[in-house]
Amino acid sequence: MSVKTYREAINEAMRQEMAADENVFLIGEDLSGGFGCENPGSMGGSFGVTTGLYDEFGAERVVETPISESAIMGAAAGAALMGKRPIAELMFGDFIGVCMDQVINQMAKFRYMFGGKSTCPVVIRLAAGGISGSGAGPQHSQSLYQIMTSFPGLKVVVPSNAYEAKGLMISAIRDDDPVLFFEIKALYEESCEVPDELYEIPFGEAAMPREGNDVTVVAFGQMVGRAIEAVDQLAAEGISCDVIDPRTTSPMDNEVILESVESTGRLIVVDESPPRCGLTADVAALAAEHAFYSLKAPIKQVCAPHTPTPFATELEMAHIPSVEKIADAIRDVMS
Amino acid sequence: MSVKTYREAINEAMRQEMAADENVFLIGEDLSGGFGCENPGSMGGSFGVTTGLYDEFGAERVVETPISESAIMGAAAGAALMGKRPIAELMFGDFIGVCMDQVINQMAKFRYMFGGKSTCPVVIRLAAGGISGSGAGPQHSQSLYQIMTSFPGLKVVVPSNAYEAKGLMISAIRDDDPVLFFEIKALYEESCEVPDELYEIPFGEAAMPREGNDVTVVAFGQMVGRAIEAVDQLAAEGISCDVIDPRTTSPMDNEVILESVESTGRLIVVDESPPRCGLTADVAALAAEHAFYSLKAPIKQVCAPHTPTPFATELEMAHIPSVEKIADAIRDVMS
Amino acid sequence: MATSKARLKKLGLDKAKLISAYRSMKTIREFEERINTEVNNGRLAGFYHLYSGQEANAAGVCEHLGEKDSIISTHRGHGHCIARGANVAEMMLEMWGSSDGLCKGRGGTMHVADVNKGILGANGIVGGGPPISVGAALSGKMNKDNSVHVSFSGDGSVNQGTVFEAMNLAVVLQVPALFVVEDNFYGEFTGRDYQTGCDDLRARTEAFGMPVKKVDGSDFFEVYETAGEMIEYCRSGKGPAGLILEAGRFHGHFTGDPEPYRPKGEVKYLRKEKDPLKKFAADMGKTDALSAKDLAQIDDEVMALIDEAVDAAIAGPRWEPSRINEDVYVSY
Amino acid sequence: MATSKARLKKLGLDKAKLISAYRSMKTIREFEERINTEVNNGRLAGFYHLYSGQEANAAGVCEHLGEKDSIISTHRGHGHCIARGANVAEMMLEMWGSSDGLCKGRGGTMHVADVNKGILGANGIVGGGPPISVGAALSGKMNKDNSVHVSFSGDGSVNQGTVFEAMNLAVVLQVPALFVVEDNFYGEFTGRDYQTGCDDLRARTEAFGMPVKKVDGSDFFEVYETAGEMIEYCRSGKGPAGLILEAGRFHGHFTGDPEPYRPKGEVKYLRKEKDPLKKFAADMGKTDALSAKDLAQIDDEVMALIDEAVDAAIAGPRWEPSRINEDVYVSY
Ligand SMILES: Cc1ncc(C[n+]2csc(CCOP(=O)(O)OP(=O)(O)O)c2C)c(N)n1
Ligand SMILES: Cc1ncc(C[n+]2csc(CCOP(=O)(O)OP(=O)(O)O)c2C)c(N)n1
Ligand SMILES: [Mg+2]
Ligand SMILES: [Mg+2]
Repeated sequence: MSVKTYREAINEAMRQEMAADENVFLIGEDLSGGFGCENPGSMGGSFGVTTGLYDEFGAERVVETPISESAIMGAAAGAALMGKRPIAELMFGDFIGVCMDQVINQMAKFRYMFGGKSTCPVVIRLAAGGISGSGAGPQHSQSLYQIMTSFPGLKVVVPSNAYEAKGLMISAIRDDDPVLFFEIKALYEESCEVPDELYEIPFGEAAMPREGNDVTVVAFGQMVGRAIEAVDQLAAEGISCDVIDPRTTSPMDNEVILESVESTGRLIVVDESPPRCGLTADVAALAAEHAFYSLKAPIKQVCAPHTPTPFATELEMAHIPSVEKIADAIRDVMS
Repeated sequence: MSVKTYREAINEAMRQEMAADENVFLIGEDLSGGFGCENPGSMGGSFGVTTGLYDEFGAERVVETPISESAIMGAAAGAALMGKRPIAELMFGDFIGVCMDQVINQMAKFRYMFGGKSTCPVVIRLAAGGISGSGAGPQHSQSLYQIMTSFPGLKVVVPSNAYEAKGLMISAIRDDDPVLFFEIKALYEESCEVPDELYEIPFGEAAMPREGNDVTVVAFGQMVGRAIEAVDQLAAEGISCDVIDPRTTSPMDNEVILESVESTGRLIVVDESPPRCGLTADVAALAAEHAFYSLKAPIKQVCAPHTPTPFATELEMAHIPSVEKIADAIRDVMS
Repeated sequence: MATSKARLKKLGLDKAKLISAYRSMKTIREFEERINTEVNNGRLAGFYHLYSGQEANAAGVCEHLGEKDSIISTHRGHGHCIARGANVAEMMLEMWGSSDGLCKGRGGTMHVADVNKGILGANGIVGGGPPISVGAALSGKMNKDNSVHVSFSGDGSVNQGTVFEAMNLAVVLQVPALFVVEDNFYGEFTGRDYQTGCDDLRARTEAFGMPVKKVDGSDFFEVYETAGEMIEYCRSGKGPAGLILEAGRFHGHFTGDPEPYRPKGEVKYLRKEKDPLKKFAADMGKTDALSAKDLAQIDDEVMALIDEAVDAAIAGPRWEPSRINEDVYVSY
Repeated sequence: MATSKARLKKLGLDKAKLISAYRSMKTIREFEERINTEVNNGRLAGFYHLYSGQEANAAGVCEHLGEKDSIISTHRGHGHCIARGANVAEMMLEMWGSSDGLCKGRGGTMHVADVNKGILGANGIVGGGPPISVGAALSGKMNKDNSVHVSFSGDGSVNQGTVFEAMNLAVVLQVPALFVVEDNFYGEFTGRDYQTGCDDLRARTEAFGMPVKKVDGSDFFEVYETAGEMIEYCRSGKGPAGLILEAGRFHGHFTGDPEPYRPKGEVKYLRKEKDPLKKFAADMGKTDALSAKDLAQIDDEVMALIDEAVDAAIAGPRWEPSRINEDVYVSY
């Protein structure tokens, strides 16, 4: 056990799994840098997550590619059908638009449409979400896990801290289905205690970082930390909340959410994506159907406005739900 | 006024708008057929929707392309930025995976990220949805309007009959934003009275084909007809329902939905897509937040199971919500 | 090129191999013609992209493939799958959507697959296959198993961005991927010369950095010879290669296509002069490599196989709708 | 090629045009260097892809463009936008995210655009631009206005499927689209020779069915001459064309890139031997077309412009967060 950043935790999970299983390999752009020029391996990925893996495993296991995301995703799918366990990096998750077909129409559907006779164990890594003050702009800030959650056949992982990131990455690599692993860019530098050894966090099991009686707060990714902060503030006002971090959005731990809502009677759902057809609506609808008779107050969705992520700092900050907004929503359903 | 099919209604809308505005043009694959071989214009589109337009407007206004959807969508976006009003056909809506970026990251974001100074009046036509017994299979049956509804900057249209199809297509062509026009394949042959002249149906205004007191049924596209059928059957059992057809999912007519729920106190939402992060959840969450105190029963979502659309007839029929399933859900919330 | 005894010898085509090749082509033909008949007589619903006329492409390539090799196919996929050894009876069950079908009836005509046999699937997305084939080839390279991985694409599909990306990636990674382009003159209802802007598709493909050859796809021996060369090139570790095969389709783009875009008499001409089976049979006559009796016997066996398969498919077990959720990891 | 008076004359580069070209390049250089400084000194947040070293590409192409023409750019877009005439003060406001910015501060560095001036935007998606440019060219062809539409792409981007599709579509539709590929040896941290499998990118591009030339992008006159030729080709209705311009970037891929992947001394060499501004100035000295004083005066004007722009940007009006919903058609 030692303190590791979110970035280091993902790196360690990949390194340990690559060492344990020679079928695991990485494929993507600039995973190590320096190919076709000086010092291969000198960069370690656009976000530093793949640092050192080229040095340890070489070019056969860290496969550098041209800027051709459809070919990358297709190649991962094909290698997986043949028994490999590729980890394909998309860099910014926003780029999925150029290779969506390989994910939604190919890998997602293979197992089902091929009669359950084949598996496609691909992990796709996507850096996601806004960072307040980063100025990454409209095409480099989206957190598209809600989109991918819509597609049957995909599993979708959204770790909210370094401990989760490692355990979920290990589960993702060992999983026989295509897994979209969303890395929250704003969390790369965040750290916590992370076991040194290999461990799995099973899919479909939520975490509950805070327990309380009055309100259930379900939050995703970057919003988990903010929800915890809001809830901790509200303790002073005598409001106590469950905070639920689903960790995987597909499959999702409906039971824990429903149990909590049944006990608190109030639900807030928080995500940094815009509101339409999103996870906040998804969880709200779940409760409105299956925990209806326990509900004491309207279900509140706290999310981004229905706009692209703007560049200007003031707007970017306003786009991502703040601790205050979450706290206000909780107060609202308590009044 | 005369009886026209859904297909004819769309065709007529395009023809009349092309005649009225020389900036309107079509671009896509096999819109007319016969290019580079015999009898250009002899096919009239993969679903017959563009029949006759080549004969009337020629190759300059009916632009045939290679099988290159990213280039088609990009070209439409570029022409639109320059002042044209392209109608780009995607054929099966499932193909959006190969050109998603041009839609979600380019056209959707131009107006906002370019400071509100430019418009991108593209209409994208997508044939959508399952047809019971068609055997179109997993990659040719999806109705992805829920996905596109998620993206700020896109407008999304889902006409449920020929009258709507014509009026909404005319509004789509005249709209200054990118519009995804989902054509429900199962409805192409359905017909009703459609005015011969040009008329607009404004976006964000729902239709209410049935009015009642007990339950609000919101249904999309192909499901509108089935919802009406279910509701008409239930009249015999003394149950009366509002049926709401939002017609456009972005913008969506929240007011009409909420007013209805406030008066009935019960809500069923019906769509043929799988359940996660879909329109059924979106509408349910809307009501659970803004009409909570009127609700008398759990909000039911009637939708496809969380699977790709299977080929086998029995499974395909089970995938698309049936009249019976809708009726059962209504009975359920009444009991 | 006229086929001679000497040529057969040079190509290593002994009697067993010739029988295998002819059986493969004949099975494809009868499978497709029967589908067409069943659609026309109303016993089979849906739309089907038939491969009749292009049989030598699939057979000429797949006859070279071994256990570790793979193929990936297109919307017009029945022929490739049969040539690669898919179970024909199970394929027919699949056409009818039986739960005993090769894909349990869930995929249907456009998704016939048997990954364990190296058939990575027909594919409903134009250009969907080649990137996946590059991944299969990458895995072969990693395994150092001398395997070759073949993607089939149509002349229309080669303008899809995914196909270009796949070719470049294959060259960059130097993987054993063979890109077979089947030129049947049309993509849907549009002529190839309209869709592909350049005058020379072979040269454009070669410009990606791999050798590409083009031959007459109606001639099994031409295909077999050149495919053999290109496959050998890939197998020996030299990187990817391309092969363009020209052969027209006897049917429309799909069953029910009225084909107003085709020149009058084109299909008649193709059936008369460019029928891969007729040409093969004629070559057998000329070289005495297989007798008329040999061929007739195969014909009979194939007919019987198809007849039985159709009967079994029509009588095949159907799905219980409540089991729709199986084989997706999670159900709601 | 050494530049002579005769050559300037042949190219039609009179004094006014030379001043315009130099001012354009100098403005780009100072804009970029100043951004770099402001990032380093902490007054500007975010990451920026700087264009220093490639100025002659943008200027040499854009100096040929008129009112009806358009360009579309990349993530490394400041230079193209300046060369095409974007308002520099408004661009600087955009860098700081001011509500008075060219895009009201909503787009930022990667989305600088001014569609009314024919600047269809910098673009954060590699390969996003060329398909859009083909559409602009199609509209030009429909309008019969003899316009030309230029897309800029990097050497890394040319392997993106969208770029191939755009090139083929442009050839099929015979539209006036010029595909400019800026070869600065790297895509991010990877060398171009690794990413592009073939040995000859020019030939590969030409194989799509259009003429393509390659010249030294550090030499304004080379770029200007060949760009002129290619633009004239497009303008005259002959269809699309390509132009590959080789010029290294002086900075990292983005501000803050430690650049361990570049050979020692490469940037030093580029700055010394391949600086488009130095080379231009030297040519002016040789030909006496512009005097040292002329150049110094432009330098001063540009410096003043940039200084003012930065001051104004830092002091520029900021957004009221509640107005975040403006300019999206619907708000929730
Ligand atoms: C991405 C995508 N775009 C369009 C289609 C529709 N479509 C199916 S087959 C086809 C033509 C393919 O032509 P070609 O590659 O020559 O194959 P052929 O049908 O001639 O065998 C088209 C456009 C599709 N299935 N997928
Ligand atoms: C679709 C997509 N993939 C990857 C990236 C990340 N990315 C940004 S710039 C770049 C390199 C581009 O190289 P090149 O085209 O040579 O342009 P240069 O940076 O050299 O000007 C990459 C990979 C992106 N922005 N979009
Ligand atoms: Mg074809
Ligand atoms: Mg570059």
